[in-house]
Amino acid sequence: MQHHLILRVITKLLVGMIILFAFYVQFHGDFSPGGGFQAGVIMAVAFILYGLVFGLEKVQGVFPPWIVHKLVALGVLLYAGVGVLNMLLGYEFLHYGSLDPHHMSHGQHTGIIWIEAGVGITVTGVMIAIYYAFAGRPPRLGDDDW
Amino acid sequence: MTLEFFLGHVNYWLFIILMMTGFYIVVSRGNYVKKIVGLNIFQVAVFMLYISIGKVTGGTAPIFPTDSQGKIKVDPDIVYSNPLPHVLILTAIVVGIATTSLGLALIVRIREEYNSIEEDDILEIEAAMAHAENEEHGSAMGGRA
Amino acid sequence: MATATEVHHTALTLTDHLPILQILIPFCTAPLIVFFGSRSLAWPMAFISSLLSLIIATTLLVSVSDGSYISYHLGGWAPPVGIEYRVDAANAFVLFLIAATATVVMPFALKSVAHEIPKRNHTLFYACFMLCITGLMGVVITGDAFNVFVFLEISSLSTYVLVSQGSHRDKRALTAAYDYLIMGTIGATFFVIGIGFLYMTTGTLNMADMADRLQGQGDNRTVQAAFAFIVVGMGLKVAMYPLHLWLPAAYNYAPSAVTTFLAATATKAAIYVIIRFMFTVFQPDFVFDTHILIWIIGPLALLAMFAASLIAIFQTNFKRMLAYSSIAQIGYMMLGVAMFSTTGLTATMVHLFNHGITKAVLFMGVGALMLRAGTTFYDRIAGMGRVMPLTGAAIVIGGLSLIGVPGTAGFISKWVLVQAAFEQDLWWLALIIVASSLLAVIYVWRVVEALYLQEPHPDAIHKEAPMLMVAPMWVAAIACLYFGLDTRFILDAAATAAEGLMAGSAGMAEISTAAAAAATDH
Amino acid sequence: MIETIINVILFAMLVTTAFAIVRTTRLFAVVMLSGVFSLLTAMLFVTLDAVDVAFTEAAVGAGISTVLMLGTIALTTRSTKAPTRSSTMPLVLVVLTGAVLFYGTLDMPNFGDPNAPAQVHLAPHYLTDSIEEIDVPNVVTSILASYRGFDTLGEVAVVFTAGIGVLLILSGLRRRREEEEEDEA
Repeated sequence: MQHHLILRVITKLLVGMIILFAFYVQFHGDFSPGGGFQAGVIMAVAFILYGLVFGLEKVQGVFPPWIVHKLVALGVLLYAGVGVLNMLLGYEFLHYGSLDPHHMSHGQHTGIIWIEAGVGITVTGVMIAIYYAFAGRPPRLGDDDW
Repeated sequence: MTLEFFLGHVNYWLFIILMMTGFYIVVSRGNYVKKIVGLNIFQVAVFMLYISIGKVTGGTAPIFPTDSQGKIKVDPDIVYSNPLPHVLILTAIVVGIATTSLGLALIVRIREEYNSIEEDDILEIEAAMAHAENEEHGSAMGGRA
Repeated sequence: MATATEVHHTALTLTDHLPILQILIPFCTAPLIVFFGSRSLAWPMAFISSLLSLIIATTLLVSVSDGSYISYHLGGWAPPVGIEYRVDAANAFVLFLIAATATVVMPFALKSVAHEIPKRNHTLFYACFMLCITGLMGVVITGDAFNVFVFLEISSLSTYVLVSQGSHRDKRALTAAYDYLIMGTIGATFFVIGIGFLYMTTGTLNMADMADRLQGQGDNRTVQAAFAFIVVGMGLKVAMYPLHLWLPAAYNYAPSAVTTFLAATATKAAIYVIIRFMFTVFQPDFVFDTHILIWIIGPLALLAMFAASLIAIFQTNFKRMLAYSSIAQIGYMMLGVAMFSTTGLTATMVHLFNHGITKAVLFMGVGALMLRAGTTFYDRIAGMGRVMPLTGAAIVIGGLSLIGVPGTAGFISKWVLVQAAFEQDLWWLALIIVASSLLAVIYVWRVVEALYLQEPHPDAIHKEAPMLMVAPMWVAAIACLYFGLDTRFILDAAATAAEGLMAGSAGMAEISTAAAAAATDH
Repeated sequence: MIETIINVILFAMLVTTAFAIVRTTRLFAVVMLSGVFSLLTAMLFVTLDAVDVAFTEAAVGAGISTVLMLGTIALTTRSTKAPTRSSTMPLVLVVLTGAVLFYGTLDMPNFGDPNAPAQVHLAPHYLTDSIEEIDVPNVVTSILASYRGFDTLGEVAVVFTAGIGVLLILSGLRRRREEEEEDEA
């Protein structure tokens, strides 16, 4: 897996920018299109691109599979955890208003930020995990067969 | 059929054409990858139908304008399209990609085991397997070994 | 609005949260299993969580047994703005079946899974199993039409994966899973089309609100098309004849524990959804006016009872025979619906439960035979009843219940079904039901013959199955006998459920009374 | 007027792409065309005011699923066989389904009708009360994350299921040093 120099340099630059964009989409979802799901996909694309250019071992060195698997579960737990916290505060499951009972809409904001983070984490993890699973198989077609 | 009725419904009919094209690919093509592509087209066409339910003539995307401090400006003159179908379809798109990725993973494994992803070949292999089993364990018509 | 709720808010107690906990406990178990990633913890966590689900489901069933319903507002948003969970006698009954099956199957799974699936997959397998339970219960408990779709997909996707895990024994599990995935997705998409059409005519997604707004819209062609798509879409999930093509392969090649759980619950949850839409959303009047029950569902149910039973008779494999018998039994349930009476629906609900426990016994028996004989072809399980007396006896009890011999659970449901036929003076229908039971005698006899009247195959391991497999099998077998003798509990619960369904929707009564109360306050 | 013309052109392209997918036997071309189909769909969604959906469809349909399908082709095969079976049965099935769908459209409200039930029942609540109740400018986010937040939790669960499903089918859960040796045991 030794691609062209220019490709590698540009990839390194791009990966940073893609991650930055993912964070923008994640946290600007309240004001413009986007949110946890889209951000997660974009974030995963950064790592997939890195893997395509530098090889599976390299990207798994940066982001080992076992961490990916933990993240996949962590996102779901974070989302459900917000709901459980609402229940502990004496309100319905996912009633974010309970996070700030004196100013319901503030509570809603806090809740939405946390659950969107949960969505983002799980989606990033799952997309990368799926990429690892597919890329870990020996290919049938060589580069010239296309 | 009045012209108004026709113009108000013609895009539903176009969605149906797209849906049925996708559905046709699923039921008529034997290649497993192509079936998944057909399924995607079928689903995406259904999504179009949903999104069109939410459209209001002269409406705009359901995002409120904000002032410089991020406060929402309420402007009664703006007509917004219905955001609910958008939310449903966001969920449905995610469900679609989840199904696609599982289907593709299965295809990869099927290719490894059967050395083909064509329905015809696989049915042939499975028929041979069933035949061999019947030879071994007694014929299917009530005979017993 | 915001301040008002704050002032009057009284903290909810654990009892108020039961409907969501029913889903939340298995739901959270799945990511927790993956998060800890420990093979030794996966099974205990799954088992404890199933047990807790069963306790909650029992509590819910008892608290709605008087015909009332519990409404839980997710996110604190009153329906129809938010999503509502609505537990009444009908779905509490199905929830109980799912939770009970999960709890019984779990101990059985420990040995069976260890035998049939490679070790490295165990952790994720149990996570997937929990997701499947979550999905099925979520489909049943919800009062929101789109939420049904979301949880349906959770259960379907996990089912495809669970079925594919049989590939470590037979590669045909992969194509079975793939075919199921294609048909299941077509079914789900049809269902989504139906919901979309309903949303178009009503502007809401809450089932009770939909029901209110569909009143008097019986000749609306969009509503009629929606009905068709929902019934066909769900019919694919039910494996309603002739939409059953995915079922034999999926049941046959899936790991035994998976087949046991699916056969006892998955199709039942889908039947519940069909009934719920027919009677609560579309209302009994609409369903009656379309004549679909008499002209389509009824005949197809009869066809299923005979065609599938005949195919079952000619099978050479015990597991595959049971799969075809399931298709035939689904015919009985649909026949109860097609009779369109309280007794008919009671028969459906009772059979839902009784067939669930019956098939649980039989498929657990299959799993035990698989462990010792390696396969379930009749010539290979020959004589195993003699070397595995406990397993053999449990299979015989399950078989008798499948036929509907008096004293077993299976008899009760067929008895109620025959009663429903007599109520409408359909004596020929009663004869047909008895005739199709005779077909069951033949296919069950073939199993008994193989198990007891032949010499054991030399390749089989001549040893009783481990206690962890035999015990759950016997719990289910004793349930088959117990519910055949003491019929009060199940019959009462099913009758309450059926009466509630035949009465149509309770509507958004709670909201309107709350609004009325608020109006008088001012 | 411009909008109508754009819509007509988009539809023409969508239908052409779909028909091309039916006929093409090279899988690489099929996958590329399906990516094109998704992009065109995303554009259609923009004209229908669904910007969030368009964004997602572009990222998912044209992005991730194209990548996954290319990966699958690399692991399997690059062309399909010509269909050998008769196409009458599928055609009958499709025409029948299409006919029921068409029948269903006959009583639908006109496209864009501001008085359609979908527009007058719940939508006004979301579009007016969400300002006070949630105070987020993007109403789609309000509904997605709060009013119907439980659906979104279910959606995350679906993604989670797909993730562990693909792992189960293709590789299994690997821990740090634990490798295949013990699988044989």
